[in-house]
Amino acid sequence: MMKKEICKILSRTEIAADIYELIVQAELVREITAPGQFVHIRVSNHWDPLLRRPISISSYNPISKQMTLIYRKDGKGTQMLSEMRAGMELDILGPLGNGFPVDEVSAGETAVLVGGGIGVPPLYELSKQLTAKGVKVIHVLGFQTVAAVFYEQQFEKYGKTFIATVDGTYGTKGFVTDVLKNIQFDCLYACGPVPMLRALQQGYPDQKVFLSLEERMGCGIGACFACVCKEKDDPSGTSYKKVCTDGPVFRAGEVLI
Amino acid sequence: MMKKEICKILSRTEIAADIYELIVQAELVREITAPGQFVHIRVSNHWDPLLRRPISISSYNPISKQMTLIYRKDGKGTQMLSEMRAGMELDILGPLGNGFPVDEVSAGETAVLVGGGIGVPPLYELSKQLTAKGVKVIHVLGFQTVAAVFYEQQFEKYGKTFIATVDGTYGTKGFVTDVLKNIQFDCLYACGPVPMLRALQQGYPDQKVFLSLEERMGCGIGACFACVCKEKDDPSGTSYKKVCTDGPVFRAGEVLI
Amino acid sequence: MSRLNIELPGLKLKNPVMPASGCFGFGKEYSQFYDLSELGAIMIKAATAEPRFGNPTPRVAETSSGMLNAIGLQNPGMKKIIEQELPWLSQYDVPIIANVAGSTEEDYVKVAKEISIAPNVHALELNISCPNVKTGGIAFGTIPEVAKELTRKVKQVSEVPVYVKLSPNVTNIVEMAKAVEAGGADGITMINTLVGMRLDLRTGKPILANRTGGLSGPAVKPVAIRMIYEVSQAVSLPIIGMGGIQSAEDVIEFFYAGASAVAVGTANFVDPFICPTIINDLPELLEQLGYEHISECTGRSWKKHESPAYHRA
Amino acid sequence: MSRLNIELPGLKLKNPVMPASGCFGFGKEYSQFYDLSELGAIMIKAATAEPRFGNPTPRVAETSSGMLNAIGLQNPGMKKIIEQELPWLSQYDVPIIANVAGSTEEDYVKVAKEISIAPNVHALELNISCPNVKTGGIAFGTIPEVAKELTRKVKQVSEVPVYVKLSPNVTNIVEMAKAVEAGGADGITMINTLVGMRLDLRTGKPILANRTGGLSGPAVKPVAIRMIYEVSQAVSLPIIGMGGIQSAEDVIEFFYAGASAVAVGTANFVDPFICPTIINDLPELLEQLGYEHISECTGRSWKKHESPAYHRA
Ligand SMILES: Cc1cc2nc3c(=O)[nH]c(=O)nc-3n(C[C@H](O)[C@H](O)[C@H](O)COP(=O)(O)OP(=O)(O)OC[C@H]3O[C@@H](n4cnc5c(N)ncnc54)[C@H](O)[C@@H]3O)c2cc1C
Ligand SMILES: Cc1cc2nc3c(=O)[nH]c(=O)nc-3n(C[C@H](O)[C@H](O)[C@H](O)COP(=O)(O)OP(=O)(O)OC[C@H]3O[C@@H](n4cnc5c(N)ncnc54)[C@H](O)[C@@H]3O)c2cc1C
Ligand SMILES: Cc1cc2nc3c(=O)[nH]c(=O)nc-3n(C[C@H](O)[C@H](O)[C@H](O)COP(=O)(O)O)c2cc1C
Ligand SMILES: Cc1cc2nc3c(=O)[nH]c(=O)nc-3n(C[C@H](O)[C@H](O)[C@H](O)COP(=O)(O)O)c2cc1C
Ligand code: FES
Ligand code: FES
Repeated sequence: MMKKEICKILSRTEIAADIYELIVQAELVREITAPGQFVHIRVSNHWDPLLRRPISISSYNPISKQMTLIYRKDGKGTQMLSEMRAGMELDILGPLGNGFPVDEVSAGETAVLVGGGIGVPPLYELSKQLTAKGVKVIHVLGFQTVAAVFYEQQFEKYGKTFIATVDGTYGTKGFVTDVLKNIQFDCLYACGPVPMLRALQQGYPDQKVFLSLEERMGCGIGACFACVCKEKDDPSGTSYKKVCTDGPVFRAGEVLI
Repeated sequence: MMKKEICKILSRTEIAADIYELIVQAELVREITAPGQFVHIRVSNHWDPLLRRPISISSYNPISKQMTLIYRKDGKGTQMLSEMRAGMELDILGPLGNGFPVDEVSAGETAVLVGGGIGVPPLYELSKQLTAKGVKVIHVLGFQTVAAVFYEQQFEKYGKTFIATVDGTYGTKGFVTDVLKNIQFDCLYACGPVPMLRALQQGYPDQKVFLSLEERMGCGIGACFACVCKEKDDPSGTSYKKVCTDGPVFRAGEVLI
Repeated sequence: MSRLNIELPGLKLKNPVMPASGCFGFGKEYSQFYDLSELGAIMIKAATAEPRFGNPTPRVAETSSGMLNAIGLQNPGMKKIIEQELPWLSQYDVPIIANVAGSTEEDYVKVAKEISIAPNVHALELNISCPNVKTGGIAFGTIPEVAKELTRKVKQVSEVPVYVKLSPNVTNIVEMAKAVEAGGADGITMINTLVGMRLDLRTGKPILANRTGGLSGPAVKPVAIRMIYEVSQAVSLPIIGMGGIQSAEDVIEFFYAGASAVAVGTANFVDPFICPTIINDLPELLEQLGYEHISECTGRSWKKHESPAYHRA
Repeated sequence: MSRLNIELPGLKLKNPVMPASGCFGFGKEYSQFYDLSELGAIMIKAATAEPRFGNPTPRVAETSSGMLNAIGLQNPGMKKIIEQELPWLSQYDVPIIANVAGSTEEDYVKVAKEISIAPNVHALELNISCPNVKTGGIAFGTIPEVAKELTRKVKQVSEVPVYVKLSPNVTNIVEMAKAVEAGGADGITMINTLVGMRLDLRTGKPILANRTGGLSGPAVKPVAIRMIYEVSQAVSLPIIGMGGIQSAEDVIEFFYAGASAVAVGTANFVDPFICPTIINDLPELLEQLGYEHISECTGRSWKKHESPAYHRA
């Protein structure tokens, strides 16, 4: 069950250039059912900026009722979010959407987790949960440049971690797809920019691939139809999925991207 | 010279029901030339609420570069102002306008200072300055109810202080004009709601009376013509005074109120 | 005694607060937060004769104190709405106002006829003002003669009272209101969204795939208030007001302007509890302001009237 | 090399940023903050044939991310403006655009003729769109034929190029733009304010003494962008864009929409340094976005074009 809750900020840390980690205490953490779900955050008590901001849950602990969110300071809303401090309150709606299916790989099999930029955070909890059930996990994380790299050590704890940077200032120069060429896997999970997701969908047509999509949102709960995408192979042309409630994670090929 | 300055808040205290005292450190304090001038405050870094809020300077010290503002928490802007804390920064434009003429009374003469509600604050500095030059000062301060009364002790230090409350919960029951009936004076200075100012203007046609007006403002510096009032006895009908730059203090009879 | 019950053509409302069309789907999502029977009514998402996918994404963009949307009337078509959504909603004790849209006069008439028969549909809202639909849509809302004719045709077939939703994108809103009154409308709902646009700083291109979109939210409130003020003085139809409402204070302002009920749109996205919160806040606010019933507020901005109770006291 | 210099009919601008009419008086107040020669131009307060007091107060009210004003064209009359304000302004190296208003065609013609002779007046801005003036004013801005005629008449007498300021309170802004183009306008300025209203919660009455007022500020920006986008594709006149600008980013968005220069109104009240701040921020922003000159941004939202420099690099 999703909740709208005034949550307490426990800490806020800049972990890379303009990348912030926010740890929040909230009852709604107990409602999280899978890695890859997200929350919808009201960044101010006022009505400007108006809309909530969708942010993935990066990791969570239902016992301590804490969750970690990682976001990039970019526009007006995330700017304001970056000014928040420990002790302040935050109006959060969540957990929302359907996360990554952890059941799709078994102990002993190999999963590769592919993240691009601010698509990296939700993979962290996924990696934790897969590792816990005995899946071998490999991470392939892409960033623009060395200053934007975050959580490398954290991911390393759970499995081999390859970093690619577009400008070559760290790790492999180029895209995650360049690194992926040499990796075998049973299941691929990805979150990141659309061109990356599209390349993965096309690159592995016969393998198990799960993609977390991004779309501009209004309500975040399925009411406004802002975030729809078309189903693949739909003769009527009117069938659709909502990223906020049917996604954000889809099996590759399920929807047009 | 007015300045636009990012000032430091030294303290913020609730001194009566919804009445806050804000002490601010600012270079622009050295530019203040008379009690009754005001500042124009931007209550947020964002563009909503949009307009600055005009608030009178209640007292100031050019040496320590500190000034005190007293305001009532009411609408959106003053609400946000009431949430500010010591150490925060505040964008202030000022000092603005022309204050009360202290020269209009001489040592030994009697001045009566009449304030209504949030019109009381600027009289405090006036009282200080008049007392300093040897003028005998009497205060007549009106409030809605006992919970709204503030600064009685502070005013008492400088001269006899009468309080009137509309509901009679403190001091004389009724209006400042009721108290005034029994007071003789050489000069009267007043700040408060328009009906009060109008009553004073009509009640003392032959005496020296100075009134501080309020009007909704845009720019606060004379550019937008939001705050004009008509001059009295103007045959053309087009002459005017601006409350922000020609006022807020006018000699009674100078403008139509 | 309730301070909030209101009667309008076809509608007996517990209170005058309802979610606006397109901002509440068919209620299912919000039913996870509260009992929909608390609402005065529900304006459901636009129904068209055939299912519609709507516009490509991105479909929303944010603006200062507002948002743009270009959903493009996505909906499952009237058949599915009548067979699935309305029956589901009938579990709640709340009247439904069905929003009717189309590209041609025939479309409107067809949908109006079918959907007005549904047992829990107590009124229609004729959406002649959706700015996001290319084919014809907007013309219905900007040419008085066309709006009048459409209203007349729909009235002929509708089993329930017909409210016409006005577009604010016109030079003369009063003329439009008079036209739909002449066409036989039972009420007016206003305002729909203002046509607006945002461009992406990096690409220079519109953020919305549809390029333009409809502006809603607090930013448009002063325009809505002005138009309701004008229209309520010019016609004798009741008005359901909307445009940027986010608090009980806003509701009173809409009543003062001339509304007899209100709808809340965009604010649902910001706070899913906004409708029950407002409904809950209203009685105390009315008490403070000295009104015994919210209907006393309607048109106070222009009516000559006695002082409210607390001034009299 | 400057990235910001712009040439428009009658105007050689160091940069394309100027204060909007009515939001900067005749410059004196802002000259206390910075050197007015830094500005691209100055649009001075509306001039009418005779002195005008304007509307009663209150004249301003705040709205979400916006404000309403109903100043009512208060000004000292063209004679005083020509004899006192313009000569004072001539100490600065900055072209003046004189805003011309009136209640009748004759008024406009009279003011245009006289004021266009002043040496530092490089262009006129024909204010056919002030929503706060009862007598006639708004009709000039909402009826294409009337606007065209007025433009023609003023062009006949003006010594300098004439820009016509369009009202956003119309169903079809393109039609208005085409009309003034046909009337011989040299350029368009847009948008003036949207008509809006706010009511006092306690009294139920309008906050503004004039009841309605003109909405300006960030709230109206998406409407301005949309209208400039439409008009710039339909006419071949340069557009000076305005409506809610408060940053260099906003300026670029107006250029993308189709503007060739911009004016900043309401934001001057919030931050008296806003114009020089924006002018100062623009070169770096252009650099970041990969433009060698700001003129490359004009109309990018709809023009087919090559990628900006940094994409090419
Ligand atoms: C399901 C989901 C999960 C996400 N998880 C994360 C995360 O974990 N960390 C993170 O940094 N970002 C994440 N994003 C992207 C994040 O939502 C945007 O970066 C953020 O909303 C931008 O807000 P702003 O205030 O910086 O920008 P503004 O430009 O001020 O935003 C204006 C409007 O556009 C929307 N918007 C702008 N960019 C995007 C975008 N890329 N995707 C969706 N909406 C956008 C905003 O939500 C807002 O409504 C996620 C997006 C989705 C849909
Ligand atoms: C010269 C001058 C000096 C003032 N000094 C003081 C003071 O020392 N202490 C104090 O508490 N108040 C003072 N006021 C009144 C104060 O400016 C208003 O109470 C305040 O602006 C209200 O803002 P808000 O955010 O509470 O209300 P909102 O309703 O959110 O304000 C909306 C808009 O209306 C304006 N407004 C609302 N009420 C008034 C009003 N009474 N006068 C002028 N503008 C108004 C606001 O400035 C703002 O632009 C003074 C006003 C003036 C003109
Ligand atoms: C996402 C969205 C979808 C909308 N869809 C419809 C619609 O289908 N039919 C309609 O008549 N109005 C539609 N509207 C307009 C609203 O019903 C309402 O008139 C408008 O948004 C103003 O109210 P608000 O500011 O409270 O949102 C929609 C508005 C939004 C924001
Ligand atoms: C207080 C005020 C006074 C104005 N006076 C005039 C005027 O005299 N003539 C005119 O053409 N426009 C006038 N305008 C409109 C502005 O020039 C501008 O078109 C509008 O405010 C939109 O820009 P903004 O959002 O940047 O303020 C006025 C606007 C304001 C806020
Ligand atoms: S964001 Fe509203 S339906 Fe998905
Ligand atoms: S507030 Fe702008 S002139 Fe006084």
